[in-house]
Amino acid sequence: MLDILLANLLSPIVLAFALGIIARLIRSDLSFPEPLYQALSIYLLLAIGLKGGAELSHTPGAVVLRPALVTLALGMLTPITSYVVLRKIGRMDRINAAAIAAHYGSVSAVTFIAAQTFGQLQGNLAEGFMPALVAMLEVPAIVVALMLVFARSNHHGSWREGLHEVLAGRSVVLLVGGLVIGYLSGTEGLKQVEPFFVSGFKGALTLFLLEMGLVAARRLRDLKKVGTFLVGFGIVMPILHGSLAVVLGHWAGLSVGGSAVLGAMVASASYIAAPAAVRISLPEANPTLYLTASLGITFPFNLALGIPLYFALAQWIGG
Amino acid sequence: MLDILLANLLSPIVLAFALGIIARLIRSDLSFPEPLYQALSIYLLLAIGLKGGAELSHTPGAVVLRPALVTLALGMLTPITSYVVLRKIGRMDRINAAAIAAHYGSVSAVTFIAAQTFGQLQGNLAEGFMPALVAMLEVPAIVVALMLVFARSNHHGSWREGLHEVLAGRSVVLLVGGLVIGYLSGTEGLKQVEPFFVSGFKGALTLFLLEMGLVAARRLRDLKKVGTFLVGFGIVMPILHGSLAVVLGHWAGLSVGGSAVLGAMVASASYIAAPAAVRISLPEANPTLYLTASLGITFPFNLALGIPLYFALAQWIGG
Amino acid sequence: MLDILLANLLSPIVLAFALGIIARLIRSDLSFPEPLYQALSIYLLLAIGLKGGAELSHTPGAVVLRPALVTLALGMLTPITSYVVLRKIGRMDRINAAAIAAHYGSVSAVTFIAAQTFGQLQGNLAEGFMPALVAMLEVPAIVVALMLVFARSNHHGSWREGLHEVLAGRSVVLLVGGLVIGYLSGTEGLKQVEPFFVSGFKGALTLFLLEMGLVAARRLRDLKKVGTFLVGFGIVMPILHGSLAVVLGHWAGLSVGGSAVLGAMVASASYIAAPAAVRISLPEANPTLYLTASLGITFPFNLALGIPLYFALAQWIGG
Amino acid sequence: MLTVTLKLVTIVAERVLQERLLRALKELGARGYTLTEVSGEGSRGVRASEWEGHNVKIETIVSPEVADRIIEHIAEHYFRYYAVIVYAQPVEVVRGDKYV
Amino acid sequence: MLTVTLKLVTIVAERVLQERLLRALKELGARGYTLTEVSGEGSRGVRASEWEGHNVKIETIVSPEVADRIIEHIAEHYFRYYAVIVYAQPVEVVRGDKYV
Amino acid sequence: MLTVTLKLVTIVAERVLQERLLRALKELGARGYTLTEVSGEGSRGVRASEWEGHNVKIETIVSPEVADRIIEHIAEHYFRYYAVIVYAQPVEVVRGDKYV
Ligand SMILES: Nc1ncnc2c1ncn2[C@@H]1O[C@H](COP(=O)(O)O)[C@@H](O)[C@H]1O
Ligand SMILES: Nc1ncnc2c1ncn2[C@@H]1O[C@H](COP(=O)(O)O)[C@@H](O)[C@H]1O
Ligand SMILES: Nc1ncnc2c1ncn2[C@@H]1O[C@H](COP(=O)(O)O)[C@@H](O)[C@H]1O
Ligand code: NA
Ligand code: NA
Ligand code: NA
Repeated sequence: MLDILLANLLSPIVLAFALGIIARLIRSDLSFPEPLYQALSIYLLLAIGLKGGAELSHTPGAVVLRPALVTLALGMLTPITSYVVLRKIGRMDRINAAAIAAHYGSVSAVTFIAAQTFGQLQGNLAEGFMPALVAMLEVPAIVVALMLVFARSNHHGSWREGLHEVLAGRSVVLLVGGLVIGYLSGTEGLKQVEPFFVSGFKGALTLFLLEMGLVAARRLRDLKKVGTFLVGFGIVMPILHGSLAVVLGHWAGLSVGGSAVLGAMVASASYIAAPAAVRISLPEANPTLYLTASLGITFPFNLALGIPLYFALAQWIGG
Repeated sequence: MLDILLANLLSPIVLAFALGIIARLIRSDLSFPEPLYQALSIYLLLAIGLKGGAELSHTPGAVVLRPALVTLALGMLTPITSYVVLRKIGRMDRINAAAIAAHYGSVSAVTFIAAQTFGQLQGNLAEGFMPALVAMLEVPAIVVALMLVFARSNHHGSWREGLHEVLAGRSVVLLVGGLVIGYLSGTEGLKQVEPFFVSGFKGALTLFLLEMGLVAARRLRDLKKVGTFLVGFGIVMPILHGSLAVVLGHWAGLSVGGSAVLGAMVASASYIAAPAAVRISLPEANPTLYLTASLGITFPFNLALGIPLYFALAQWIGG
Repeated sequence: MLDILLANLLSPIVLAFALGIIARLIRSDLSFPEPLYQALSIYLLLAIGLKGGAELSHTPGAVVLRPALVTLALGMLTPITSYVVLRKIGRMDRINAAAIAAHYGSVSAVTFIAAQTFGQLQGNLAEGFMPALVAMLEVPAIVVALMLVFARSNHHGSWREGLHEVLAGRSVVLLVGGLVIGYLSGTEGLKQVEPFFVSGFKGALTLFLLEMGLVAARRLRDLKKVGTFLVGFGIVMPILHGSLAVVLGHWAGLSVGGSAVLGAMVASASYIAAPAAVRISLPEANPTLYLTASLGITFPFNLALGIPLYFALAQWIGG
Repeated sequence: MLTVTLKLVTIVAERVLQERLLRALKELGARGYTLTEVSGEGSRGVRASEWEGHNVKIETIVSPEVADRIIEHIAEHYFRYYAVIVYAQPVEVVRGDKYV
Repeated sequence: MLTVTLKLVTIVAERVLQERLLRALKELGARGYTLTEVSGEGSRGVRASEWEGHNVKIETIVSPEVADRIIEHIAEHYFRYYAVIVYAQPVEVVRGDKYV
Repeated sequence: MLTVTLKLVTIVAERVLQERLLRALKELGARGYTLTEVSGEGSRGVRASEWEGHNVKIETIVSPEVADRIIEHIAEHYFRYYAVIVYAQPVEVVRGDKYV
């Protein structure tokens, strides 16, 4: 376990994330121009879609079915467990609880990528079709969480605009679009773009995590504002959700790598798709709460400690 | 023929273009930051220049001569045929006819690249020096088309500024500059930058076509405004010009791949160099007409159907 | 010697620099969007840091010690020699002399990269830990040069803000950060990001030098304003400093490639870190003088003639 | 040159509102707008974007009546929950009928 | 602080005109300008760029006479065929002689 | 809608000054600002950046007294050595207390 942890902490992507945080702490003028951030995220999302799609094109449907159902079920369940914990234990008002639940039910693509990459290095390759599961996990939780509010009351925000924001949002379009392109053009098609989308991937991810560190560092300033409960929530909830997902993934027939990556996905909290949808649909929810929790607490936790933990657990169960 | 067509339609670059169009249709917020578009086009133009130049450096002049003369001749002829068709059959006024003729005489570098890439996959490699022909095809048509207006009348727009706009425009500078660098530094020089400029090429092109799809979709809205004649013109004219170029290319000694790529080049309509020059020189021409025709009709047509057509024709003649 | 020179002048990176200058001279609209420039410089600095750090991780400390001490010594000496020459021979006022001395004492990362790349092609590989020396050379000279002013007088500019500007400036953060990441994750870690950060390097550098040409061309316009003395200074001083560094590098045990690269580093003048620090600390210094000298004279000189010269010298001494 | 005095209304808002604001402007009678990507700080520290601080500035030249309508609309719908400011200035334009 | 009232002239135009407009400003007596990349919509939907909607905004502080000259020049040369608007506002500046 | 007239102060300065100017604004009493990346030319041709011509434009809505303080501060500290201009205009805002 300890050597898994160390291997993770000394990987270029985790170190790059740390460099980003440090750069901000020493008030460096290092910053990524916004177009570079956008370019990297377009690239990363399309790349994982393409690879996943090409893989799907030669995977029998039966193999994917059970993992897909498990993923969907978790996508419906985790926003509800999050909501209940926030309301009952955290004594949070309904709106903010639902807003945070939407984030923790949905998924962070970068956490997924980091987990997959970590698995590769450990020799615990996840199934190639995992990106399809990411696409499935992204949307339902946000819908469920918003329903928790809109089902009860007539409400300011716009439910339909929020939904459109997720469904036609760039992360879903790129991921699903990449999956379809990869599926249709197949392994042969992927080979043409391999040097760009596959070989360059980990380096681009390193650069992206440097930027993530710069952004997350700004959220760290707000840690005090959000209170101890939310800090604890941002660490404990991922462990619970992640462990459950590892177990269910194993049960659904995923490999050790696959279950661990599913664990990381389910444990992760969205900070791109969910915030945009929630801001539109639940404008009165406080962004400091949900952004700080997902980006300032859960993301760094998963990146540094969570991912090795889910792998250790998956190994223990399935290895 | 049908399998050539299908192979083309299922290539990652065509699918990426389609994804861009769909993203716009579903009103996704996916968009490329302008600097990314510029970076990709700088990269693509310089890359094809470099490859072409390195190839030229070990090609005997005699081999290039006839294809070059054919290209120049087509660059003078196609704006005139376009102009005559627009005036006589389309009953278009002189200014708009000349503006559109400038676009259809000139060349779209992306169509060229797509054709070349398609040839590679089909095992019908075009000659390595084709990029030099692209550079030759870009400028003359615009000059000829502007002369059709300026020869007759004293005129608002600035002829010299328009010409400078093409000659010193970034697409000519990058293409010709790349050719010269490639030529001077030779195969040895190219090898140093190969992983960046050669291996990454098709992936970068895929990304670029996604963006092209986003842009072209905006032009599709204007299809109704431009009328049936121009829609027909944007499909029939490329077929005629392209077929002529395939035949002449074959006659000039080009391989099957080379003739087909020449066909695609000549069939294509410019949407970067020509619009800038025409806007300056013929401000009273209606941009909706020439941009919609070249970007909304001819580019997608060539990408999806034209390129396989020119290859089928070249095969039939020369194979 | 002549063939070394020719090989250098015909390398893609030097030709790309020339293309940038020419594009500006013919008033082309070619320009790099600022985010692309920033992206490339983030990439290049991080990449050389990573490679250097991975190399350091398996280099015995004893091997690095003497070259490091020599580098530090040169970083203290060269601003002083520059200052004295500017004051005594150039009759320049104290403020401008110190400002220029800060630039010539510090280092241009791009010149370093170009020299290292040139060595690779010549088969005269420099030591892998050279990037660590670049990081060491960047800061001291600026401190020394500012002290020459601040030691004597109470002064407008802010000494501490200027220092923070260098130490937490993005070039130092990326270079040192890259070194640390490379060192901690080692050769194994570097391998993961190799296709992105190592294979793509020379191509990205070519693109960057095209942009450098565009920028340097703007400085060339100011050549007349700065006077003959400064033009001479910008050529002679690098030769003197560079030759001294080659000799000392050889003495410190560096290989032929290593001494030559050290020569190029010491000969080079900063145009990113130093200008920012000097503008804050010595606002009354004239930017036209220091920017034109370092970017308009010394950078092109080193790129085209200086680098082959230092290699020829290193070969002659150590080969 | 014959100039007319109209109102330049400027809105600075968090980016997530861009589409809605532009739609609202059109409905309220604006005939055009100019949009700039800006950043900024005000009383609200954070917004729904990992890119906190990134805002859009929307400028539109309109008649005084339309200006009032726009300001009222924004005050009513957005002031409470969103990071947004709005202000107006008189400007002299030529071709006054282009904007009304 | 002694302030003077001058004119701030703002031009929003399609990007292809940038070079020409800056040259014209200089010739008409402007001593400086500030340029912003913007996008926008108005009465003309399309322009000569695959990047429709991308405009430049040019702001220049000038004396009232120069302001009139600039507005007239633009109305005469660009209103007919190009996507361009121009407007003027009074501004208070210090160091008034810097701008005239 | 109840509007109040305040001052919009605009500063255009070379980028190296950004951090200092924002700090100064806060100290002088500004409650917010909007920042745009711009380029420009004026009487000083060159500045300390390979990116000559790149400036920031900082706009802040403040009370007339704070506006005066800002203009004075900038005139005193930056006019001599740096590329910077500053100007002020009256603007009508709603929620006037937000800015003072
Ligand atoms: N006093 C001000 N002057 C100029 N811009 C402001 C001011 N206050 C707020 N802003 C802008 O309006 C946005 C939203 O303001 P707020 O709702 O106060 O956070 C900020 O991000 C700034 O871009
Ligand atoms: N009413 C308006 N308010 C603000 N900006 C406008 C307005 N009308 C036009 N513009 C800007 O001026 C550009 C050219 O306008 P037009 O010639 O009407 O297409 C547009 O793209 C907008 O950026
Ligand atoms: N007359 C002017 N109108 C608008 N902006 C100006 C003017 N003069 C200077 N500027 C802006 O202020 C910056 C600094 O001006 P300067 O100190 O004159 O070089 C320039 O780069 C321009 O962006
Ligand atoms: Na989750
Ligand atoms: Na053509
Ligand atoms: Na030096």
